[in-house]
Amino acid sequence: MTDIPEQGMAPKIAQKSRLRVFLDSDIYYTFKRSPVAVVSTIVVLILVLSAVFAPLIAPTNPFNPASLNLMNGFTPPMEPNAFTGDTFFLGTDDQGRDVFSTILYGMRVSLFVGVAAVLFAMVLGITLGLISGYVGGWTETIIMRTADVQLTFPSILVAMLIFGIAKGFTPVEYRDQMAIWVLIIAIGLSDWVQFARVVRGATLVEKRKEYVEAARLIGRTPYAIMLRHILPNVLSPVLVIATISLALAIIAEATLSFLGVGAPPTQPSLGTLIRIGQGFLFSGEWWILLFPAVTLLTLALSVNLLGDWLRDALNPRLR
Amino acid sequence: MLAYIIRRMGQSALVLLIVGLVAFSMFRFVGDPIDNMLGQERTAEDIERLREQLGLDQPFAVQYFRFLEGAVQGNFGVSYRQGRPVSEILLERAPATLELAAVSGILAIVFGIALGVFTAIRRNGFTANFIMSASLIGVSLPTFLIGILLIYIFSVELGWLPSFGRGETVDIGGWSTGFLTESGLKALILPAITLGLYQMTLIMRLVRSEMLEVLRQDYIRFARARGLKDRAINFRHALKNTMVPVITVIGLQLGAIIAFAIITETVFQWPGVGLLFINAIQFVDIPVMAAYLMLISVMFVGINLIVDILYFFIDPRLRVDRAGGH
Amino acid sequence: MSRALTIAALIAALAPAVQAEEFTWAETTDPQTMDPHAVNSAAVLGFLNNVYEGLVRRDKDMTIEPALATAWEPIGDGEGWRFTLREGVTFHDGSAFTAEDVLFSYQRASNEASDTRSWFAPVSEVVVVDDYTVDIMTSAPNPIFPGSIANWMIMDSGWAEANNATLPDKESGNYATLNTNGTGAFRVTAREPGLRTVLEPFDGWWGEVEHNITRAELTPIQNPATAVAALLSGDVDFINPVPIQDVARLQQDDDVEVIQGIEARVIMLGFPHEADALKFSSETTDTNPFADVRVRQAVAHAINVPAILQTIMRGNAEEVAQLVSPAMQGYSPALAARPAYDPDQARALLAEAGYPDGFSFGLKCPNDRYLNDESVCQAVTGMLAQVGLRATLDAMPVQNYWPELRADNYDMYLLGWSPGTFDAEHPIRFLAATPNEEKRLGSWNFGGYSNARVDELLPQIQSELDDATRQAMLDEVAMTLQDEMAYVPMYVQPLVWGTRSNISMTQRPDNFFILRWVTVN
Amino acid sequence: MSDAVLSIRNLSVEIPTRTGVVKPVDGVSYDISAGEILGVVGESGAGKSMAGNAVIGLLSPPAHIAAGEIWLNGTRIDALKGEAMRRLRGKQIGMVFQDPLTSLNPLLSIGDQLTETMLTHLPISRSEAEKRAVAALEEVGIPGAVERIDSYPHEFSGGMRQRVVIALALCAEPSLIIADEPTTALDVSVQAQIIALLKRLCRDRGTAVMLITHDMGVIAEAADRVAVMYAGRLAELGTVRDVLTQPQHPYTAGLMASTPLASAGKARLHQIEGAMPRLDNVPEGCAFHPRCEYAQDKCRAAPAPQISDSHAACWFPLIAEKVS
Repeated sequence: MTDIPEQGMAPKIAQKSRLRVFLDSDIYYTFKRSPVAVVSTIVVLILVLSAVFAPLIAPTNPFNPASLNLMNGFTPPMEPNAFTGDTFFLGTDDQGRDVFSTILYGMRVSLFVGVAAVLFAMVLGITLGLISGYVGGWTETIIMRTADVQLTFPSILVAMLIFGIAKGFTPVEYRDQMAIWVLIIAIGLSDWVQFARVVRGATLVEKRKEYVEAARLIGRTPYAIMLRHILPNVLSPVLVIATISLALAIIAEATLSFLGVGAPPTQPSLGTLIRIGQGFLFSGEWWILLFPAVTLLTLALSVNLLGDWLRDALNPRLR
Repeated sequence: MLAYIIRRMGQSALVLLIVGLVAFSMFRFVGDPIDNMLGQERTAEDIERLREQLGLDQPFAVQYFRFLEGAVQGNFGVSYRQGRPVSEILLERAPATLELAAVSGILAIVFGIALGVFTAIRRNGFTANFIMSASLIGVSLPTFLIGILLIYIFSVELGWLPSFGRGETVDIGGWSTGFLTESGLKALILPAITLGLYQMTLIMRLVRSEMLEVLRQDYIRFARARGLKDRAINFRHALKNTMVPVITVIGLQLGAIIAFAIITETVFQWPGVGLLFINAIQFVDIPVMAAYLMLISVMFVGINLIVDILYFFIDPRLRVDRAGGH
Repeated sequence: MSRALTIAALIAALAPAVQAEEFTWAETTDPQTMDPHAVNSAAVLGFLNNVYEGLVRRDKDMTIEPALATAWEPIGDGEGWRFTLREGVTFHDGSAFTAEDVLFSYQRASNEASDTRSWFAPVSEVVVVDDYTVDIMTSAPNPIFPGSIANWMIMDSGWAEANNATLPDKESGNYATLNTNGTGAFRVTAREPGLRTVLEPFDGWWGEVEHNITRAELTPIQNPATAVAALLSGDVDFINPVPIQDVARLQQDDDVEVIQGIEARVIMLGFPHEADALKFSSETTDTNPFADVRVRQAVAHAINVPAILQTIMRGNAEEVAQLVSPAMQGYSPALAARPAYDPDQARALLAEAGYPDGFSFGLKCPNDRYLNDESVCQAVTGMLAQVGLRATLDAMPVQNYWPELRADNYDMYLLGWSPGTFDAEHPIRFLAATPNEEKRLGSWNFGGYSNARVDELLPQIQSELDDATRQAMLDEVAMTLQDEMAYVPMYVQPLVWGTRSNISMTQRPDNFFILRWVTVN
Repeated sequence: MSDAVLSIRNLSVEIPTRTGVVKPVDGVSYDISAGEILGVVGESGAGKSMAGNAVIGLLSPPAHIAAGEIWLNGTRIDALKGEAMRRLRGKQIGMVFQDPLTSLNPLLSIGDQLTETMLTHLPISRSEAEKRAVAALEEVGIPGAVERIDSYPHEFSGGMRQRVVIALALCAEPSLIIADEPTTALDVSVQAQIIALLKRLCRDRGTAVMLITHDMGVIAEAADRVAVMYAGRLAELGTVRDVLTQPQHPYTAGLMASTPLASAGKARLHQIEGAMPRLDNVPEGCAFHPRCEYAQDKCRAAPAPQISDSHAACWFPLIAEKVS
């Protein structure tokens, strides 16, 4: 009595455009209904776009030292500088850099580091999670034991260790360019465990399902099975973790910068800007700290809120 | 259970060994301690002589082996900077960090669980939603910034609480405690909040999501169907089951608290091992750095062990040697 | 109103009785040892100046004045110096100070295990004439010797022997690392390294007491923002240093005062004189442009020092054209002018040297050594970029910085130099002399600058007794260094201290904090 | 109605969704008397469990009772809220869930769970509750109840756990038991034992039972009367004998024909064409008409009639001969 194809809307769905499908989906429906989700998405979009198009939006390029005029230093927001008469929307920092421009460019660095670190952690975590879940045995033991060891060690220390080691192995002349990549690897490496655990758990469940068994029986390689069959099933928890990790990575970058192992001051990230700005908290140049801090807060908060909403909407079991 | 603990100990020893190796390999890149130990008027000859004395001219493996040899006997060497046995310095500093971590940990656990349960039970209430959103602010700002802002508001502007240090301490059998003096307690407030806030948010969110998960379970529905009181369902049935996964994470978070104390201690000049570590990095005090990392790993391993043992008490399914079966 | 006044008066009357003479202060670093001969660093010597004393000491204006010696005179034609010791001086533990202690302290401080050994390089022998007379013989005439031993502190020989601390041990430490027994105005009553050090006045001190302190406590606070917060909230009475940017804010606060002075430390840029090629250039990899004096001059003209002082230093520093500040002995007033800020001339000089489009290179900089060092380097990077000198800035903590410089991993670097002797000879010996391991010359001359005439003049300067002749030679060296632009001196780092306004104290230009000049009002 | 333990009248449950209101239970009425077992049967999604949840007041929001009345022992309970409803649960209405593996709290011993339930509802001392707990376990046939009282759920097999669940549902002596697929998750060999146990206990105590199942075999075995549900509506209601041997609703007939037990000896099982409609897409008129081989225009136009004289909600009830 149940072997007949389901009646109803199924044939219609196939004809709809992908956009239509998305607009009709439950996700989009709950999304529309949640003002928090809508607002945070808009904020994230604005911030990401303005970071991506920073060279077009920013009045100056703060990464080009030749364009700076030191005499513009410490200009308050919207007030003309006492020496040069120049006015800056959000003021200038100690180097005479336009704070608005540094925030846009700094966000670029922060987002780049954050996204790249999360992608790195994701690829690493998913790969190791899939392998250990699917292959099992010694491979699994080694991978998951490593994960346990790393979990017992707080991410910030892991990142510091990796940063130290990587710095030592990098040839001196490349160190400056490498700083950002080292940062990405350091944060990414301290973050993969979560992905691996979730993916491994899901793989263990999926692997026993009949369709995977069937795929194996018709001779699909393990690689194809993992990629085509298991991976799509673990994407939604991975998406949620990735979102939350992104916020964490941005904060981690800021913290590492505070400890002096972050982005170089000539190419400041939001974290570096905050580190620089906190030195001016008592001196009255509040804008050097406040604006980057508010930007960081807004960015991290929106991403977090989005992740939170995604978690509820997709309702995965985050184990 | 004994066999289990012994196996865990074995694994822990391995972890320690690895941590030691990693830690040690890091030191080569932190910098050179020599310049800090010699004054402005040193010569290249002085540098060579000191390097030899400290064994820094030896290959890395030899240095590591020497370190392990000493560490096994509880001897972590002598601090380059202070010229005193490292174990003595660590013991002197440990109470400050442990007291701070304990207070922050308790704050984080108590408020984290309470708020997590509250937001899970009232999952659609206004207050719960507000707490959930507000809690995100706590994880969206770097810890150091929160600390600096707290100092600015409560010490500089309002003048209510001290801006740094531990206040007055009382020495009880080698353990210096800040719990017994008013200034000691006052000095604890800001650092403890700074340190505990992030972990509190994490625990709260975890408790909430686990609790929501548990509240969906059949046995909770069954408990409701038996007409049990809400309080019994939420706290006796749901919370207990929620705690099983939460305890692991809390264990890890306690470890993280001790590690994150590095930042809080730097901001508040809290005289604990974290500040010692940061200072050691600055002065390339290798013995202190190595001992700190070992100490931290030992603590983590210990915490994990305690967590594992706690499981035996909470989850009867793990008590396999208990009579029964089918 | 009158009631408020009464209460105020009451508080004023009560307060001093309770705590007014208790004094707390914070510095960035804790003195790493209590042994005056183990480590030659400002943090240690500055602090121990309150506990131990030398034969001579420096007054508020840095002039040498009697301390444990009441008088000194040259022996013969400069074979040495005879010091007459103060009688009736006792150490903190009550034992008497005699010539034996001076001899012991010489042996201890000049030992291989001691970091202060280089002070005694000119000394051939120390002879105890009687209990209160000591002859210090030098291998060559040494007119500045008394001034060079102001930080050589005298330790009690009996105490050191009894406690098995006859030699300093900075590797594993000994009794003297944690304990003190000096003759100074204060004695250490509690020492918790890295946490706090407590001082109390020494009742048996020989000098006249100016301070009114009953107890003083030093706490190291590493984070400058925390230190400023502690001063503003009244948790400490004094901090050193005050971050430059916070000076204005502290000045506005009625409860806090800022004491400013010019430090002895000159901040300069250094070059790889000996290198064959640049190490961090993307295109100029086969030659070393900085070997050309015109390039070095271009650097000097490209840097807008007044702008750096105006913004980053907030008007708290002064520009300088020599390796020493004007306050030092032997400074050459005639050579006070810095090369003018002139980007056009810089470009012209570069073109003349064959680099019309400039070149790229690496600039190394510490980020926790000098006041706002990293900001200054950033500004320098920007200014150099404007004339086509495209620097890649690599700023790092000081513990990584020195090894990097020793390994010649730089194309240009930032250096600060404070002459320990307060004499212009000092930087010549360490920075300008051709590096020579055996003669202990040029040990901080990373770039290997070498000029035969400077090398020739240095020993003459060291032994010349006539002030005018000596000054002429110093002038000549200063002129040579300026002409060859061996270094590009930029400014003299300011000293900025912050105190609560009820504290009065004297700031000494060497940045030593002398507790006996402090009064709590 | 007056002697019925449970009386449901025109019960409708609604769930508002983005595409409109869904009615998983739509105008259902039936009674259960003391000691009687009413089997509620239907495919998944037919609304049979939803009705049970509505009775015990455990509909998960946003599902809610939109219309109709529920009477328990002469008291109307559909409008009871929070605390008042809680007092009823366990005390007057017991419930048995499908999966005994997940119905028991893994962290509490079964003794704890039993005494806790009794102490919540009965004015007895703890020691008395513990005594009764042992008795309850013995009653459901747990061997060595005295020793097993402190055991944890994972130490029991599936069948034993379901016995524990039944003991829990009955321990406060409710007058109505809602058993929602109590045997579905169990091994076939154990199913019959559990059904027999349930039957015996309820008979002995005079407890009314709402036995929700999709398994006609279980109905035949245990129930006195049967209610057939289709797409949220009651299709047929009658004694087991009548419904099983002479189904009047074409759906029931199809259902019977597709059940191995009822069609024993037949060459091949019958199949009902199509599937039950999604609840947001229930057709006009009689919900079954698109699949009904006897459907007429009237079936397409007007909703099926209320169950009255005949025991089927059908415009054209089958007569006995039509059952092929």
